[in-house]
This record gives sequence, C-alpha cells and structure tokens, in this order.
Amino acid sequence: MVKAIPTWLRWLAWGFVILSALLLLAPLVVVIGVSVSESQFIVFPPQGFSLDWYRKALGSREYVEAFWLSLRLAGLVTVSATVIGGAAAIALSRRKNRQSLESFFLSPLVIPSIIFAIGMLMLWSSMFGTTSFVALWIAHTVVALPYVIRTTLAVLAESDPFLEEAARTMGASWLRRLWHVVLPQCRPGLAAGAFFAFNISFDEAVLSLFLRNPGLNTLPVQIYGQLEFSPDPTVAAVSTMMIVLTVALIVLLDRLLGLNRVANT
Amino acid sequence: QEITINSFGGAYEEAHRACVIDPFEAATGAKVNIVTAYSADAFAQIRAQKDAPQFDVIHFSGGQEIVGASEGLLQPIDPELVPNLADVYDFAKTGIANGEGPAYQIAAVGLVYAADKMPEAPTKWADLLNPEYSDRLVLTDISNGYGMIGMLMLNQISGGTLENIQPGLDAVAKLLEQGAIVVSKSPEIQQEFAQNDAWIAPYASDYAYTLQAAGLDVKFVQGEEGTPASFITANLVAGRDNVELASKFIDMELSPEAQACFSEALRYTPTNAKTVLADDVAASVVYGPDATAGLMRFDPVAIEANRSAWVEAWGKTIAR
Amino acid sequence: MTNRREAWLFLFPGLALLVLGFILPIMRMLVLSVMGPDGVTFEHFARFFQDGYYPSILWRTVRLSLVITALTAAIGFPLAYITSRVGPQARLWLIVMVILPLMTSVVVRTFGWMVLLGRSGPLATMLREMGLVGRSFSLMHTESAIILGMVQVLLPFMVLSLLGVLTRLDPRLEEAARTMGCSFLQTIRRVVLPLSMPGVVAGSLLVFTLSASSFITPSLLGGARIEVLAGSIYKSVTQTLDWNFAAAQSVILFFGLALVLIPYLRLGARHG
Amino acid sequence: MSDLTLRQIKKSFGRTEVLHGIDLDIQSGEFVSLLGASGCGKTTLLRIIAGLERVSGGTVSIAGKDVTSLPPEKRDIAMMFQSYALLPHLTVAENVRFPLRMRGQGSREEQAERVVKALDTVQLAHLADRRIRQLSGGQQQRVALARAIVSSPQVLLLDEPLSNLDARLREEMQVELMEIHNKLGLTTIFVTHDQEEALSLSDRVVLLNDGQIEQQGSPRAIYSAPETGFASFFLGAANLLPVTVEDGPVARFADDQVLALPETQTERGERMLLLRQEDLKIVPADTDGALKARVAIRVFLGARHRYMLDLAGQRISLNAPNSVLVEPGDEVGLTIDPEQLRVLAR
Amino acid sequence: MSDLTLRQIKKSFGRTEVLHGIDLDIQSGEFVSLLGASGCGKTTLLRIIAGLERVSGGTVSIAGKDVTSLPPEKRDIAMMFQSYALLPHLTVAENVRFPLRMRGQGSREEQAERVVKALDTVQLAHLADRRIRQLSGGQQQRVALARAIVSSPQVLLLDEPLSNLDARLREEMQVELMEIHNKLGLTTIFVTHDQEEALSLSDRVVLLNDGQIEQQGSPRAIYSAPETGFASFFLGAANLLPVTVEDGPVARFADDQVLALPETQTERGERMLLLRQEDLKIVPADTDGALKARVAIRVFLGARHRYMLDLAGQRISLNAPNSVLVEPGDEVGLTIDPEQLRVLAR
Ligand SMILES: Nc1ncnc2c1ncn2[C@@H]1O[C@H](COP(=O)(O)OP(=O)(O)OP(=O)(O)O)[C@@H](O)[C@H]1O
Ligand SMILES: Nc1ncnc2c1ncn2[C@@H]1O[C@H](COP(=O)(O)OP(=O)(O)OP(=O)(O)O)[C@@H](O)[C@H]1O
Ligand SMILES: [Mg+2]
Ligand SMILES: [Mg+2]
Repeated sequence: MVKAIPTWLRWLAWGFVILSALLLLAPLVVVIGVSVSESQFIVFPPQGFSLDWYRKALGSREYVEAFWLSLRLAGLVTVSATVIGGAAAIALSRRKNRQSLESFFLSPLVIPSIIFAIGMLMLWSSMFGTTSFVALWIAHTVVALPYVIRTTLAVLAESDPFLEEAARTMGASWLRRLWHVVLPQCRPGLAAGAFFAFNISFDEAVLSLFLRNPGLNTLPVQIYGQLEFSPDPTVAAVSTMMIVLTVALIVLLDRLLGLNRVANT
Repeated sequence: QEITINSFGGAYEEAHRACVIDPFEAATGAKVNIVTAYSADAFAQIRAQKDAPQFDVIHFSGGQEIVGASEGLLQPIDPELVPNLADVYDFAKTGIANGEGPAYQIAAVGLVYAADKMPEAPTKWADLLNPEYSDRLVLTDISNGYGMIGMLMLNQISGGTLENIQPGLDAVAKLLEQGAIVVSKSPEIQQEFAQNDAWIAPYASDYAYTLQAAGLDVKFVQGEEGTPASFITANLVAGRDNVELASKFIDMELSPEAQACFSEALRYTPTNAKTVLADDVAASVVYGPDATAGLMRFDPVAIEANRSAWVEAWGKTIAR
Repeated sequence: MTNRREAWLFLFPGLALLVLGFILPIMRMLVLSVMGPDGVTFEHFARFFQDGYYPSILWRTVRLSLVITALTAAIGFPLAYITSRVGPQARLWLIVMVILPLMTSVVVRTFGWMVLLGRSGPLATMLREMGLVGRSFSLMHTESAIILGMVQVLLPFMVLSLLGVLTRLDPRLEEAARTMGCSFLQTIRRVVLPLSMPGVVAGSLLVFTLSASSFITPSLLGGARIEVLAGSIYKSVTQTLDWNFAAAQSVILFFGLALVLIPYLRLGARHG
Repeated sequence: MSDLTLRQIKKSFGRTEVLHGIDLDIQSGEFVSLLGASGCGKTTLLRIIAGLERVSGGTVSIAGKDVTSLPPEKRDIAMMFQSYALLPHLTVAENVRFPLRMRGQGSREEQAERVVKALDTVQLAHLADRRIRQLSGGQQQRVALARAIVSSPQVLLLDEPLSNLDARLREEMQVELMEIHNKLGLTTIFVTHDQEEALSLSDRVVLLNDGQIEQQGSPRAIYSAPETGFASFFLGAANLLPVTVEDGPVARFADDQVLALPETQTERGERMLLLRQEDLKIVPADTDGALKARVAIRVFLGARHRYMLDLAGQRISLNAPNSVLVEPGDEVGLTIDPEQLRVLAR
Repeated sequence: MSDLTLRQIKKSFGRTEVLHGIDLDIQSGEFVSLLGASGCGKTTLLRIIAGLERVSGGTVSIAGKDVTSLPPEKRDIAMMFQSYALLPHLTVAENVRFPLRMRGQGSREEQAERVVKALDTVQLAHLADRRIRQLSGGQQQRVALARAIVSSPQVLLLDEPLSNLDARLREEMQVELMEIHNKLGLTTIFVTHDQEEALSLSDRVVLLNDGQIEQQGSPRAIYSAPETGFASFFLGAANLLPVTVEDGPVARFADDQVLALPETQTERGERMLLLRQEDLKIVPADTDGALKARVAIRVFLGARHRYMLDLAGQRISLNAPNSVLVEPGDEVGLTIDPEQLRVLAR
C-alpha cells in the first residue's frame, strides 16, 4: 500500500518537510520579528517589543484604503480570471491540436510586466483617457489568466473522459455537464488557479504602479512607496497581519466547509 | 476644483502635506490629489499618458524635466501666475525658458557616515577611496539620481570630466575589488547602515536626516572638493486645463514659508532667497546665498544626453 | 449547443481579453523596438548584440531561471507528494505552510531574505563564528541569493500545480506497481512522476516564466552588479527612458524564453 | 414509437476501420443482444447509437428521423458504460439521481423515491450514502446499472452490465431487467459475452464478427441454424469436424467411421460437419451405429462434467450430466440424431 | 516452497468490518478459487495477501515467515486487479514488460521475448504498440492478465481475470491458465463469480460469505456436500423447499405431497429440503412416485431450457436439455434419486 513506506524514508520525508518549512517560512519569521520590534529599522533579531507599527498601520488611512482597494480588486480578478481562464482551459483540454493556442494563452507570462503596463497605459489613455479601476481589473485579469489555465489544464489531463460522455447520455445539457461533471473534476486545478489569481492581483506592483491614479492606490504600491522613501517596520506589520489573516481564513474555511472533505474527492 | 500631483512617499509626503498641500487646500479651497510616485516612475507614467495626462503638477528629482520639456510633456510656467518665482535663486530656474519647472528644493550630496563607527570623521570625497573603508563603503547605482551624482563626483576627483567618465569608472572598479558594495535603492542604504555595519556612503543630506530621525547615529558632511546638488523641480504638465490653480500650487511650493517648513522637516536647501531658517536647521543645511552659490550642479543637459551610455558603461564596469 | 459552438463560447472571452487587453497594448510597445528617429531600424537589436554585455545578461536570466525551475521542481515534487498523501489535518497545515509565503508582499518577503543573508544576518554570523568565513562575508548580492529567494517565492506555484494532479491520481496504479516489484521510490519514478507530468509541466512553466520576467527579487537580492534582463528592461523604461531599447530587449527575452519553452510545451503535450 | 435504424455505419480510429458498414433495424420495444468476440466493435457500435462517437460513414435514425449528428443529450437514451463511468465526487444515491436531475424528471421527492427503487432493484439500498471509491467492483457495476435504468429512456444501452456479478445475483438482475423491459416497453440493446444470457433474455440476437454483422435473428433461429462456421462456433458449444460427404448420404471421418446424414443433404464432397455438444450423447462403446471415441480429459463443472474426447484424430468437447460418468481413457460411443446434423462448407 | 497461511485476518474500513477473522492455509502450488457474492470481501482478501491493505488484525505468513507488514514489492507475488490498473502512459508491451523490468528479470532481449509470449497467450500480440486507452474493455483485461503472468511469481493473485471475455476466449484463457499453473507450479488464487469456472479450474474452492469462510474443500466435495443453506444455494443451482420430515422417512410438502428420503435420515421435524437442479428429472405427470408440478416459465438457453416450476406453492427452477420439451401451463412430474436428497436445518 502507499502506506508501506520504508521507515528511513518516512524519517527522511519528515526531515525534508522541516527543511522546506525552514526555507519557506524563514523570511516570514524575520518579517514577523521585525514587525514587533521597537527599532525603526528592518533589523533582525528584533530589538525590544512593541506593537506601535501595528497601531501605525491600522491608523493610517492610506494603508487601510489601499488594503480594501486591493482586496476588492483581487476578489474581482479572482472571479474574472477563474471564470474566463477556467472556460478557456476546459475548451483547450478538449481540443486535439491545441499547442499553439496553449502557448498563446501563456504569453502574458513571458512579457515583462513593465512593458505591458506602459503599453496598457498608452492604449488606455489614448482611448479612454485617465485610467480607472476597470483598467486595473482588466490588466490584472490578463496577467492572472495563464495561471488558471495552466493549473486547470494540468488537472484535466488526468480526468476520465467517460464521465462527461456518461453525463451526456443522461441528458445533461452542456451547462449542467459543466456544472455537475467538469467543474467538480477540475476543482483542484481551479482552486489552485483561483488562489494564484488572487495572489497575483493582490501582490502585483508594477501594473498597479503605472495604471493608478489618485484614487487607485493598491496595497503593494503603498508598501513600495513606503519602502522607497522611509522604510520602517509598518510594512512588516502589514505583512504579518496578512499572514495571520490568511491562516485564520483557511482554518475557518476548513472548520466551516471541511476543505479537506471537498479537496479529497 | 482639484489638482493632481505626485509626491515621493513616506516622510517626504508627510512633509509635503504639512508644508504645502494642507496650507494650499486651506487657502484655495481646492482639493489636491496625491499620487505617490518616484520621479522615474512618474515620468514613465506621464510619457505613456501623453494623450490623457492625469497630473497637473509633477515633481522630479532626477533631471527628468529636461527630457520632459524637450518631448513637450511639460508646459512652460507663466511667471505672472507664479509671483514667488522672482525670489528664487537664478540657478534654480535656468530651465524655465525651455519649459522646465523651477527647483523648489535642493538636496546636497555629500558623505553620509556612521559617526559611532568611523575611526575618524571623513572630510573629503577622496576619503571614499581609502582602502581601509572599502569593505564598509556603500555605493549607489547610477540608475538612482543621487547615485549618478555620487559617481560623477568620484569621476571628477579622479580626474575625469563629463566628456570622459572612465577615470570614475576605474575608481569604482577598484573600490568594488576592495570590497565595496553597490546598492540600487534607498532603503538598502538604510539596511546597510542599520544592520550590516556600513560606515560610509556618498549620498544626500535629506536621506541622512531621515536616517537620523529614525535613530541611527549617522552624520552628513559636505566634501571639501565641492558639494554637488540634486534639484527637485516642480513642473506643469502639458495638456491639462487648470493651469492657474496648478501654477498657484507651484507658487506655494516656492514660498519662503513652505521652503522653511521643508527644510525644518527634511533638511533640504531652500531655493527661495527670502527663506528664513531657524538656527539649528540652518546649521545642518546648505543655506544662504553664499553657501548655495558654492553648490555645484553637473550639467543636467549633458547628463541627459549621456545617461543611457553611462548607465550601460557603469553596468559593464560593475558587472560580476 | 454543438461541441464546436461550445468550444468557441468557452474560448472566446479568453481570446478576446488576450487580444484586446494584452496583444494590443504590448504591440504598441513592441513596435517601438524597430522604430528609430527615421523610420524602421534594427539598431536597438544591434545594440543588444554589439558586445557580450547584454547577451550575458540574457544568458544569466535564462540560466538562473532554469536552475530555479529545476530546484523548485526538485523540492516541490516531494513536497506536493507528501502533502497529497498525508492525513487531512497534516495536509491542511502543509498547504498553509506552502501558500503563506505568497500572502506576504514580494518586496517585504525579499527584505526578510536581505536581513537573513546580509553581512550581519544570522547565517553569516553563524558561519563567521564557526570560523568558516571572513568578516565581510555575505550571501547578499550573489546568484545564490537570487536562487534562494526566488525558489522560496516560486515554490508555492510548483507545489499547488502538482497537488491538483497528484490528488487525482488513481492510487490503484501505484499499488499495481508495488505488486510488480517496484519499491516505493521506483513507483514514484516509474508511475507517479510520468503520470503527474502535466502538473510538472504546468508548474515549471509558471516558475520558469515568472523567474525570467520578475525583477524585484533578483535586483534586491542580486544587487546592481548581477543584472537580469527584466531588471535591465525596467531600468531602460524608467531610468534611461530608452523605450525603444526596452522594447527590443523584451522582444529578445520573449524569443529567448520561447526557444526554451517550445520544446518543453511539446513534451507536455505528449504526456497530456 | 422509436424504431432505431442503422445504415451502413462505418467507423475508423485513425487508419484502422473497426466497423465496416453495419445495417441494423431495431423495433421499438425490442430487446436486442449484441454478441461478439472481444474487440469486435460492440462498444463502439453502442457509442455510435448513443451519439458519443462520430461515424466515419452511414446514418443513424430514430423513429425515422436522421439523428446521426444529434448530440447524445438530445437523444432519449440511457447508457451503461463498460467501465461504469460513475462520478467519483458524488455518493451512490447522487449518482443514481443524476439522470433524473439532468432530465428534470419529477419533483425532488419523486426523484428520491425512484432512486430508492432503482437501488432496491440492484440490492444496494443500504449503501446509498457511500462514496463510489468505497464500493467493491460488483457494487460499482450495480450502481451503474441502477443509474441506467432509473430514468425510463426510449432506448436503453447496456454494455456488459452483469459481467462482474456472481451467478445468483446475475440471474436476479436478469429477471429484473426483463421485468423493467416488459413493463416499460423500452428498446433495449444489450452487450454481453455470455451466450446463455443473450439467448435467454433477448428477442433478437445480433452476432458481430470483426466489425460486421455475421448473423442475426431470434435466439432459437440463430442458435439452431447458424449460417457460418463462425456463428456456430461462437454461439453453440459446437464441434466442427472435417468429413467427406458421400452418397447415402453419409459423412465419412478421417478414420473411416461413417455417420448417416439426413436425406435432405444433397451436396457431396469435402465438408465440415457441425456437431452441437448437446446433441451428442455418450453411450456404451458397443452401441449400434454409434461413433467411437476415447475420453481424453474430464473436468468437473458441478452440475455436469465437461469431457474432451478424441474422435477421428480430432479433439471434440461436450458437457454431460453427472448421471453419465466415464473415465479418461475409456472408449465410449457417441450417438446423434441425424436431423440435428448440419453440414457446412469447408 | 511457499505455503501461504492466513490467521484470523480482520479488516475494517472505518467502522465497518468487512473481514471477520479469516483462517486459510494454501499449499505451495495449489490452485485456489475464491467464490462469494458481490461485496463479500474477495478483493479485500486478495489485497491483504498482496500486502496492499493493512490488516486490522491477524497475520499473513508465506513459507512460515510472517509477512504481515512486508511491503508488496518484497513479496514475490503478481496481482491482477479487478479494475486492471494498467499504466496509461505506457503501451501494451511496455505495460506487460513492466514487472520484468522492475524485478530485473532477464536481459532486455529475454524480457522482450517473454512479453511477446505473454501477449501471444492472451492473443494480443498484434496490439503490442497500442496505448491502453485505445483498447476495448476485454482487450484491456487481457493485457492485465498478460502482465500478471509474464513474470513467474511464487503466488499469482487474479481478481476476476476473465469477466469481460466472451465464452470462447474465456475457455481458451482458462486452458492457458491451467497450463501455466501446471508448468510453473505457481500458487494461484483466483477470484471468480462463475461457479463452473471455479469448480473446473481449481484444486480447492473457498466460499466466502460476508467476510467469513463459509466452507472450503475440493470442487467435488464442496459441490456435492454443501454444509449450509448458503453454500448449497450459492454453489449448485439448488432449490430449497420447506418440508416436514416424518417417519418413513419421508418429506411432506406444504400441499401434502410426500417424497421418500434415504434411510440415513434420522432427524424429524421442520426442515429444508435441498433439491439440486441437475438431480431433478422432468417426467410425464402420471409417472409413479413423481412429484407433481406445473410449468410456469420456460426460457431458451441454447443448448438447454430453463424451467421455472411451481411445486407445492414454491417456485423452483431447473435446466433441462432440449430433448425434454414441455410447455408453460403443463402439469409435469419430477423424479429424484433419494440418495441425492439432502435435508438441512430450517
Ligand atoms: N474504502 C472502503 N470503505 C468502506 N467500505 C469499503 C471500502 N472498500 C470496500 N468496502 C466494502 O467492503 C466490502 C468488501 O469489498 P470487496 O471489494 O472486497 O468485495 P468483493 O468481494 O471483491 O466484491 P465484488 O465481487 O463485487 O468485487 C464491500 O461491501 C465494500 O462495500
Ligand atoms: N481509440 C482507439 N484507437 C484505435 N483503436 C481503437 C480505439 N478504441 C477502440 N479501438 C479498437 O476498436 C475495436 C473495437 O473496440 P470496442 O471497444 O468496440 O470492442 P468491444 O467489442 O466492445 O470489445 P470488448 O468485448 O473487449 O469490450 C477494438 O479492436 C479496439 O482495439
Ligand atoms: Mg466493449
Ligand atoms: Mg472485487
């Protein structure tokens, strides 16, 4: 059985997980440490303990506004990228000859975002005038699209082609088939893609930097600006709050919906 | 009514707000929208947005106004609308005729050093070449405006000119060999001083003050060989329709009160001759007609003409 | 609805978005690569290849990206496999562990690395105290720093791409292999790995392109002296204001990556 | 109401043609079995009827209407897949309810009721809430069967629906299938590899051989009058022996034994003689007029024994009830009613 | 060389126990069939022997060595999965070669040779380069079979290896399996749902009922002397009727017909009478001493007919050769040799 793993390998696996955790989490430990440091600088190990930076971040209108804007934007991008990208991936997975289309959908990954940002700004200005939330939304969706497509395609490659056929013989129209058969099948891929989309948008600095206007200041841009001129641990505090929020959200979702049960099927 | 401007973020933006924006809004009842954008990003933005600019007033610290003016992105300032312009030192408004905006602040570039660590305080640019300091020396990439000035200064003391920066590059190469490091962003300088035992760096007075304000024991000195300056200019963007209000904003930035306020907050050198500074502030900035006259400015036109080539040459020099 | 209509309905939004929202804007930029003061010119490309400097940056970019991709795959595959096979509770925490890095801003995370790797960071201090390195030793501003930082940043992309595929593998195939004399590790190599190829391909495509086109982490960790092409492009756009050259570099980067990717995509197609 | 007509159906995968022009008419309400060797194209034919596979040539019509390019969900069919194709993310009951939901048949309560009934039919009501992966092979097969019969389609396509069930259950399921078929008057097409199942259940048996219809007809007709060697070989447990037909008429075996043929046999010369197993009777070796053979192998089958006999240098096989018991090595006689003998071309 | 011993094997999935303590000894070289209803735990038992499933209790030993926690690859077994478990990324030949490669048996050429031989055995040599997804169901099953037999393991586990094959092919495969078994002396454990297959192939039949061994023994023993109602019901095509055993000894049916029992029957009272189908003979209704029954249903099975008769208010079934031909509605007589009658507890 899969459970029949040699003991030494089991230990090795645990060692490996611990090392990976170290690699993945070490910088975060620094960030968390810095965020509670009394020092004005980003130094580690932290000197003293203070929650001033949290107070400062939460008290700053810019941070709070930027946070909500980013959240709204990332939420919308997640939806649009997942819907559009998921649909494209499903259509692609059914095609026999799909290589060129597939590479085409990958192209936003290969062009540095600054080029896209400037091009987008030029085009938008010449066509619609000043940039708006919609411009940012479109741009982020474009960048997030390939992630959804890749992850979904990968999962669909392993799926049982008979399932959809079976649904067809049971009279399922294309929409119902999509909803009841195809989507459950690509759920792990879509979930990963959606998560990437959210994260890409939430963490995207370059496009946001160029497409913004006074009312359109996202969190990464805010952090970026802060760091450029006067780096202080506020950014660390903001990041730490993000970390805590993420963990809380995942655990909550798990308690409420049983993520695992869902992920298991 | 409202206007849109860019500011540089962090402490600068706070000062900007306190010294200019808030009073301006109070005085005119207009609203000022701020976009936090560094000069380089801001320039790229207005260039790309040529068809529909969103900024009314744009501030540059790296000489971008020269390119901007030549590309017609900027609009010449009407002195009538900016009365305070008359009181500004001449050298700070040389480009007005070309369409460039006036400098409303000057950052002096000199030597920033860790007072508690340096064996003895540096006094001149040549101290940077001291091999003993080399592995504690922080240079700044010339993609950064202050970095460019620092390099040109090194070039000058090594015998180079604006026509020939090779001596400067050679000096840099030697320093790097001896262990100096190059950073490309301001926060990294702080990082180096705060965490990594850096001792000395050629950089600007304003940033030295930021470091001090944050609690680091650093000092700023002007090098004996001269103090090159970086000008922060305020420019009108072409293609916007409330020029009058925007001009009024620039006027406010040039006012003695605003300039004094800025100096107080961030230790910039004022450009309005009528500015009066408190003594403690005056002591730590280059202040007064004589002192300011001693500031030097590398010919911005020459810099712009050569920037691309220099950046490339610099890149090749420092490349590992 | 016919299959064909359905396929187009599904593809259309993506295609439209990409053409209008991506191809159109970047074309505006990319045509600059062949524009000179007097009409069409290839001088920007010529400049790129005039000496070894820019090609060496391109080569570094591709090389680093390949190393980073290989490392993330090497770390990500076992991690994803373990994640997909442990109990539900452990899986939840492993997933949290993997995606946490993504939830902090890249810049901030990179600062974490700068602190860790710097001259006075814990790592250097430790090595120094063990007498292994000199006073000015620092991992900062090395290619290793870039690789380390990027691997951490990109590992989640690899792991999550693989996880979806791995959780859907039919466990009976692994069992069958075991009864045919495969040890556990051989099963992984002969059965799990080939079958999860679509996930490996997806993950490494994302990681490869991301590492080739990102510049914040490389420029912070690698420093000014170790330039990558995306950083150089960014510099051309914002500092030297030479957009034509920036466009030319982008075109070259595009083709450089395509050269690596096309055979790879083909590989993926064969497995999928 | 829904006659199904296939005309010249061809199907190729790449360059290999697997169906070479199938013509088939199925009456509404008929129960048809498709019989044929492994890989002969049975599944492919079902899939074409269901609309899952595009034909390379030919037309499919239902009730006179050409449906060749109608998508499967528009045809009123239910199909049970050879590999079951159960949806892994749903429970047993949800799987069975699926076609009802998709077709919007009945209210929620009615659907639930019908699901329970279908699950009862396949004796799985106690596992309604299980996940598919937690079922044994036979249980999965029964879920698939329940899912196929739960909605009452015009045409029911079953691809080896009972292959993984034990004989008891299989018999019960056969009865259930018959009852459903009779009650609802569905047109049912049934793929099976079990001849007895095909013969006992269906109104008509269609025998496929390598992508072509070899013979079709009522079970009795096809069994008792196979037209080709393949048909007789495949359908009955038949033995084919080379003989020379001589005047008499008699058939002469290689070892010169002769067997009387019915008067109706007029052709002469080298032929194949078809000896159906159940027509052969083992009698004492010295019985008059009996063929002589030697017992080579005896296999116990429970209710009967299987014997392999050597007759005229050929190995023939037959099943005999346990009441007849001879030992390997024994010489035995074989008698056969001349009327049951059939002579085929070599 | 490799006796296989199971001791008190228990297995639970979650809270449901599916094996309740199985004790089984299998001699080296034995051919054992596992027989049982769908879902009774056959596959689970095979998986435990293979080492794929952890036991909840009990031990497995091979050749006297406890292997309960030995991983599957360390046991010298080959298993054919009910769901085939073919590797989709490999071709047919590569799939078959897989165990040889993994076990490092033979050089490249030898392996290729053995692959060809195994594919020949299952009559698939012509499809060696196909991908698995391009095969029909029966072809896939045969590839799985070839993969199981290609290496010569000590223990061969086959989980319904022939369920998707037509009768002809199935018979041929049975012969091949027997030959392989005899030639190599493998210990073979064979799950099947086909009683005749189990009885004809195996040295021993193990009858599982709901996670327990109901009875085991040689085919003849288990068939002719079922110890429980389940065994007789499941194995033989047997009819069980409630009777009252009275002095005589005779069995009295519900409608007061009586049937003589053998002298050895000493118990009296309410019992079940076991009437094995093949022991029952249909005779004219007026035959002396015959039970009277009425024909309810007749089903054509080709070589024979299946009759459902109403006897004393109960439905019984039996198969009769085509030579006996009665019509539904007819009254018929049934005779049976008293020695073949068995009386079981109610
Ligand atoms: N993962 C599981 N969780 C819960 N129950 C299970 C699981 N796997 C199998 N079972 C149950 O265990 C019992 C035995 O299953 P097993 O597969 O051994 O049956 P089987 O005898 O092989 O049946 P079949 O002839 O139908 O293949 C079945 O009733 C099945 O429902
Ligand atoms: N995708 C494919 N590519 C090539 N050949 C195929 C493909 N699918 C099926 N075939 C071939 O077509 C033939 C008919 O297949 P089909 O599945 O209809 O057989 P079947 O009669 O159902 O057999 P079985 O009883 O074994 O299920 C087989 O020989 C098979 O190898
Ligand atoms: Mg088939
Ligand atoms: Mg089973």
